[in-house]
Amino acid sequence: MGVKRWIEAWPVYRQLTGTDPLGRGKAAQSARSAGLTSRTESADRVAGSVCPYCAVGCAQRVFVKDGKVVQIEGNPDSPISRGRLCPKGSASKQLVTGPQREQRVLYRPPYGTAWQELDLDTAMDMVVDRVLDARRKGWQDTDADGRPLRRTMGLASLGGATLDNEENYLIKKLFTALGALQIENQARI
Amino acid sequence: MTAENSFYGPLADPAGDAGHREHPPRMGFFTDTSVCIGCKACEVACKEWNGIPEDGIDLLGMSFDNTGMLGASSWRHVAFIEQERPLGRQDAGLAGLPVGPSSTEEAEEVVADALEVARRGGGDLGTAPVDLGFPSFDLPGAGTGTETRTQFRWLMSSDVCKHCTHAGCLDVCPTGALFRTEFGTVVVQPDICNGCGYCVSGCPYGVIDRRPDDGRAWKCTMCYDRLRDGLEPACAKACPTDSIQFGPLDELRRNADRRLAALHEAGVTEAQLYGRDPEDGVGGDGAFFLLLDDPEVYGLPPDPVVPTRDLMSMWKHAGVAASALLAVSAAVFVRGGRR
Amino acid sequence: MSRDGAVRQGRDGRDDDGSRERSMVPRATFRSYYGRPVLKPPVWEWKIPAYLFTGGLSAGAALLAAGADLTDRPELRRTARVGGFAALLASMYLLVADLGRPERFHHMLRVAKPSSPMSVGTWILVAYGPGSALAATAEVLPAAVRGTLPGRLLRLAARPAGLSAAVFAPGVASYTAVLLSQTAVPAWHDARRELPFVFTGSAAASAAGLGMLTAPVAEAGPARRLGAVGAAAEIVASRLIDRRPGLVTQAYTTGHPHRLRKASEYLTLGGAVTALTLARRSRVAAALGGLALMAGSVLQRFGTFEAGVTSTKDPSYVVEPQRRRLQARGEGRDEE
Amino acid sequence: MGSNMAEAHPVGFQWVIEAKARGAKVIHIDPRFTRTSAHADQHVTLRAGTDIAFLGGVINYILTHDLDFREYVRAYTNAPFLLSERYQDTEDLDGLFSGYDPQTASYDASSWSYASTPMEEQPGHHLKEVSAPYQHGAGGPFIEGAAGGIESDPALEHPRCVFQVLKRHFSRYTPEMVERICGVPQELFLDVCRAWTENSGRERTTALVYSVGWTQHSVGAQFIRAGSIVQLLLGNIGRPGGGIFALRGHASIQGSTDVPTLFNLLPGYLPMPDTTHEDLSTYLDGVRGRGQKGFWGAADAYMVSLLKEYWGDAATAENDYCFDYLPRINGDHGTYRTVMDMVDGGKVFGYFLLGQNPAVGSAHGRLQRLGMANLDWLVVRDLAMIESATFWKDAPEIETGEIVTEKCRTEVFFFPAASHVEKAGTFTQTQRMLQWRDQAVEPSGDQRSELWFFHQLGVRLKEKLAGSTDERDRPVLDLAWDYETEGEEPSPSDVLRHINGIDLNTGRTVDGYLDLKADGTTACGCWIYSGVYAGETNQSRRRTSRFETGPYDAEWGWTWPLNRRVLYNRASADPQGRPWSARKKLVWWDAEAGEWTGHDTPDFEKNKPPDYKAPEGASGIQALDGDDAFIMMRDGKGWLFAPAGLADGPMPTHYEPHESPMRNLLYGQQGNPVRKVYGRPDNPSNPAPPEAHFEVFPFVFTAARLTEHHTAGAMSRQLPYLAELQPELFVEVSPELAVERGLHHLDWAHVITSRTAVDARVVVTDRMAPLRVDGRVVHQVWMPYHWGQTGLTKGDVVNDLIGVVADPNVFIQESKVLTCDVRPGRRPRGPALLEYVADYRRRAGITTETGTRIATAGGHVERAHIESDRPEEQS
Repeated sequence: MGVKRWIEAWPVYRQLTGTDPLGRGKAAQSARSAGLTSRTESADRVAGSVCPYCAVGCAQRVFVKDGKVVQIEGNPDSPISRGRLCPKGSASKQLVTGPQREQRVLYRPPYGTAWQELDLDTAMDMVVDRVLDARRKGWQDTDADGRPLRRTMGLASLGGATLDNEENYLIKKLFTALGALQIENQARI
Repeated sequence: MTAENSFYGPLADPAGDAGHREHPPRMGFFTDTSVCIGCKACEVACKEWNGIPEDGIDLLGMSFDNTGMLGASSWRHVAFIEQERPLGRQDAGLAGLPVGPSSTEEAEEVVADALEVARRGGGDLGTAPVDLGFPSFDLPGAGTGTETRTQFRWLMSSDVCKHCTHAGCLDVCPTGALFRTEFGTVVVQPDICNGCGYCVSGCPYGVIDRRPDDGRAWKCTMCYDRLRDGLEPACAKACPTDSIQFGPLDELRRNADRRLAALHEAGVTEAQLYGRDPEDGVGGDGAFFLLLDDPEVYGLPPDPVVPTRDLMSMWKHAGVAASALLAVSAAVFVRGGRR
Repeated sequence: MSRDGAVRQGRDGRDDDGSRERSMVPRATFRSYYGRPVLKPPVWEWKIPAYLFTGGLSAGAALLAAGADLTDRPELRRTARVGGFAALLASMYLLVADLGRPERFHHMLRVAKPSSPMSVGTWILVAYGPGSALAATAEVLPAAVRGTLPGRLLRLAARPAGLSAAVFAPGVASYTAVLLSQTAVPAWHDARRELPFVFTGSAAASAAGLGMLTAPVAEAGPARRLGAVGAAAEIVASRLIDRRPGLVTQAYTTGHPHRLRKASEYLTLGGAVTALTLARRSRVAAALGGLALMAGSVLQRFGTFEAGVTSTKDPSYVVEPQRRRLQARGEGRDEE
Repeated sequence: MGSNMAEAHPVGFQWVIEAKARGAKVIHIDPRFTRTSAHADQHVTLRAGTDIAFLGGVINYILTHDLDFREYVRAYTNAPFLLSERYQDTEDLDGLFSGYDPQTASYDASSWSYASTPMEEQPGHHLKEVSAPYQHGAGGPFIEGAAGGIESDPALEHPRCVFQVLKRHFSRYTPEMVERICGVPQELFLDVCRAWTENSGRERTTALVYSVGWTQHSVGAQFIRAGSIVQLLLGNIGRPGGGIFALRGHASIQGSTDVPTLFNLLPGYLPMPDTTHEDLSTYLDGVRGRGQKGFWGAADAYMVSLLKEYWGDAATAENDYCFDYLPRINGDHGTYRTVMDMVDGGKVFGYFLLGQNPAVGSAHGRLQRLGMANLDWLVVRDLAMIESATFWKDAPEIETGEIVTEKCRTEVFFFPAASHVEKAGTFTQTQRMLQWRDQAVEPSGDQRSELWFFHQLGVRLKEKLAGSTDERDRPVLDLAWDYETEGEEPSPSDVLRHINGIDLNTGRTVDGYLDLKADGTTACGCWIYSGVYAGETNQSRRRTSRFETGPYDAEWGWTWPLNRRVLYNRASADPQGRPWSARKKLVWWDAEAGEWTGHDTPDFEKNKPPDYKAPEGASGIQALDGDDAFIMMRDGKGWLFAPAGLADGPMPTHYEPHESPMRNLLYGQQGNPVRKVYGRPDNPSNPAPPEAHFEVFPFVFTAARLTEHHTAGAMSRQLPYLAELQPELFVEVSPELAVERGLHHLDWAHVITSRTAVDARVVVTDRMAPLRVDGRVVHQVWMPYHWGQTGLTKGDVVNDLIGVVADPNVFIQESKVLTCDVRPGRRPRGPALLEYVADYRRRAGITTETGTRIATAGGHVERAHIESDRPEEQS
């Protein structure tokens, strides 16, 4: 039985008995090739997304399997991009899954010569303290004429233009409440 | 199901010839280089889908081409050609500018000279890193000092495996790793290939190559896995301007004929189809092109022929030689007789 | 200088100093993509031309051994059988070691493809190998085994085995020519008519050289004659290649391949002349002549191989003939 | 013009290719031949920074040949309006407009107003300092009393009417002058004029595309104004196939201005209050003006709703909806000013970099790094390690000894960020379309979204300050911060709901900004985005396939305002509401139904008939007539002449770039007389005529992107598939310049400015061509700017070559044109580099004052505007 199957799987046998005597097609196909499917078909789910590079706003489909991104490609339904992507958009999977992605909070103390790892929670608290400190040091209540300023010049921020609207909204809202003015964005660059 | 033209000549149904019954229509690429914007999305989309390794971060000086050639790790390659001639009725706006002679030839010389001393003469481009170093040569643009350039065009073209009707690589493969699929395409099966390297020399286009650290031969599969699920190949899917069109070959050929006529009408008389003709030396390409200059300008052979064309003749000569050897071997003993 | 920028400015041909010997055609006469090759140079390195030699040697030796067996020349038979099998073993090693994935060498047996000379060659070797092995084993049986039943059976089988090897040997000697010719490599493909004769001649000459080297003068007469005839065939066929019209011939007639093949020709010629003269009397001369023939064969294989590699690295060898062909066809059409 | 669309927006370029296949003619006007030019029917090589001279020539061509779309111009632009008698043109003042003050290098714009809507005189200095024009955004500045009817001459013949003023202003922009200034041969220029005008009118429209090739100039805003004037004159605004397309460079850079993280703006282009705004009503008066037309009339509803969203229940009518909680601006607080303050020390203590890499990506990278090295602390949030986080160990200044790791005090926090697939949210793309991204996977390790980070920061700050009695902490404590969360992660869709706006009586989302109230019953984070969550449905998440919708694909994403795809599309119909032509119909008046209808959402009140005349005394929306197509403008018209709102003149005027090898051939005034200069030792300028020694930096330099990389490279240089496609920094030179300077293809060269020198490989190419400018040959040099000292491919930082000088309207730096020298071989390394550049400065006689004597009209070179003159921050 086993031998029979083995013989039948032998391409030479298939050449002699099948439709492909020259052994250049059907007979030479391996079991792996015969069972091949695309990995997008076997994905667990597909998320609708948008390319993070330029501002054309090409629609992307993000294929996910076992909690990992296995493919990112254009969404043909989009009236903007019609499913197409440029080289950067096409490299999106590498962008999000590549080894260049940092995983841990890193900390460089004053005068330090190397990065240290830092716990996220601790780092957040340290930033809170520093924000309040810088805010206090740069605080201005009024100008020379006594007109209210109610602001701090001790803090600044520069955001990239790949931030979501919701994120920008919270950034501006929080900083404004803190009295921080120098909240800027790539949009001015 | 071998046909009369199994090895050479027009062959209507290569998949059927390879034993596939009730197969889908032959699928192919039509690359219309007249709308290629040289963005290289095809190269990246291909690499992302097929998980192909990076093949050298080297500046080549071939205009914006830093891939150089198709190879084991570059299954799409965008060529860039700067030329001192007009594109159809395009006006490059050089008239009246204080320009001297063109530099395109000198730039080509610099690259060509550097390639000559590379290990595989540049044939490793697309497969392995090629560092051209920092050549220093005669002053570029020196020319004879009298001419001024008045015309210019910049051609871009995405090259790919041709998936020939008669594929040299497939014919010579001794393991059956290379096979013709039900779509009429030519694919290497990585679970089979033992890296004999024969296909590399069998290809008249210089497409397939062996990956040094991996030992196996690799080339475009026309995304065989995607095709099986009814998807289009990654490069065609990504191509922003639809320069790379994918579909049933018959349909693509009709599109190409229309496009060619339209371009000729629009004054782009230099447009020509390449690999479209089923009567050519490889029986027509499954991936064919609309070019704006002669094929060799893009690094393509002008009139490729599948080596298998001469199969019978070669074996005939070998047979004569073998017979002669046998005869002579016998003869040298006959004269001496038994000792 | 043409307006379209495609035709390069003329430049001097390269001097023949070995390092920069390409571009026999000034780039002015053809167009290319930055002078980059159109084809991929073969990925094969020294192991393949070495195999071309050992394979030919083994095949020629098998023929010599069979003849010696039938004409009762035991020393020649013994050394040819053993030498031929040793060469076959070397061939096997070279072939497997040259694979990118040596552990998959057996995939060669998956298919039997008439379109693939390598597949055909594999099956020829499969047919050839056992005979060669059996015959050689019979020669080297230790005395202790010779008398046993298996030993006796083996010695009985040696002649049919040797003859079977001899039957397949011409195939082994000649298929490699098709192997090289059925490629897009211009120098190999263009020489497809001559190459089988070069290779079989070279196989005969090398095997004869082995016979001259290892067998006593008295028994080596056929080897000497075979050497002379083989050498003559090799040299004539090789010269025919050099005289082929067209650009591609330059891959053979210039540079490193040219020097290898010139040296090969001298050695082969010398070996042949020795075979017909001094080797008939002097064992030393016979040995030297034999070595010369073998060395000539080695250099012939490397020279041919290198010519092929050279012809892939320079786009002119691809573009120029094809362009000319297209032009001829175009003119033909015009006349119709 | 000013855009390399095929390379910077390849997928968008498919529509150009498609248009071309359908017969459209494509013209590319750019300093070099790019992948865009390769597909253009005509390429025009232009000297970088001379676009206004070129466009001024086009305007002059249109006006002298009467080729404007007269009916459109008369009905929809301010061409007929009469200007004040006090107005004086550049024709009269050698390149200056009336109202210029050389002391402050600013304009009092009051004389630019319409004759019937006079403005009070106002020193320009204040406006310039706060980037006031930018604050007006889409709204335009106020014109007192515009609603009351403006004195006009429908015949367009009155010498003081805008049309005639325009004609006179541009009369010296002749084809000869275009050739002399831009280096564009006259015939070529006239070809463009003919093609543009012949393809515009009733039956045809022409689209104009620009990118940062226009914005990054010291006259950038006026470049765009010039383009707008051409398009208005030819009737190409608000019509299908027409328009001006600003192709923006980043996934949500449009969103970053709509929902701004910019110092002078609040969401929806509401201005940030300044010290003159005593209370909400004075602020609103400033925004709404008095007696003005248009939708800014409802600014009270927008602002009060914003304050309600910010401070929730704490914001009441009694406390002016917490208007006092807003910090006030009183000067330039832009990013470059801030960085200089960092360098100077003692002013800025902490800095957040959120997905931004100024060490490579901002002009004058050196200044950026020196600033960062002089902070108390720095927080960097990014996907991968970037140069701005590692400057303390590998900045170029380490090699020169200017930064010493062990002596650098800045404390640096690096937080890994979540990528676009690891969080949900909206990007706003270049055509104002919001598109929602679903979350595909969870971020790993410490990677978090900005949303998480700032929400957490807010939560922790509130905890920390809880119980504080300090009045300054009230805005934080009262801040409405109760967004829905899942665990620690705030819900982005809930944030978007709040941006959309919520009816506080029902708790449901409002359907659009028309629903917003000024009485505190609605809360809305960004009024222009109102409608994105109409009907409690995330409209930005709509993905109805293009195969299933009409030509305007109205069910894919959501475009502000109110899903209108073409702004001001009322102008696609004639004054009577009929399409200008059947070919070009988009929106029209359906008299039977009594409403505007068409393929797009009409950008007009739905039921206001075309012949509607606003009643006397009306203001705001009510004051718009039926043919006031430009509904956001204070007079309802498209502006050929900007009677207010711009810092540097009511009409575009050709000024030479800050650094130029040329004297201005049109006027005595050399450069933009109002440009922002920062005369500081660490920000030297190359000299430009009439200053001496400009020949030390003889070549024009410009920089831009490559398709294969992304801005500062953090998202591309680290990726093997992109790095291998453009593996090294290079400099493109023409064969002519290569001969002149002895440069070899693929060899090394270095480019030098008064700031620094950078190495690059040479690419000699026919794509670069020298120009003949006023009889002289001018060479241009181009470099991509994506490289820095980390990543798979490394190189010098091109932005280090660039100094800081800015457009006075928007404070965007002039990084698209400067002057330089190019030399073969590599630059000196280490401290020798500093000496090498200093030597160049010596030879060029550069001091802090170089380039800061910006007023040069009338042959008088006025005083230098150097840093020490800057009015001190009052505190």
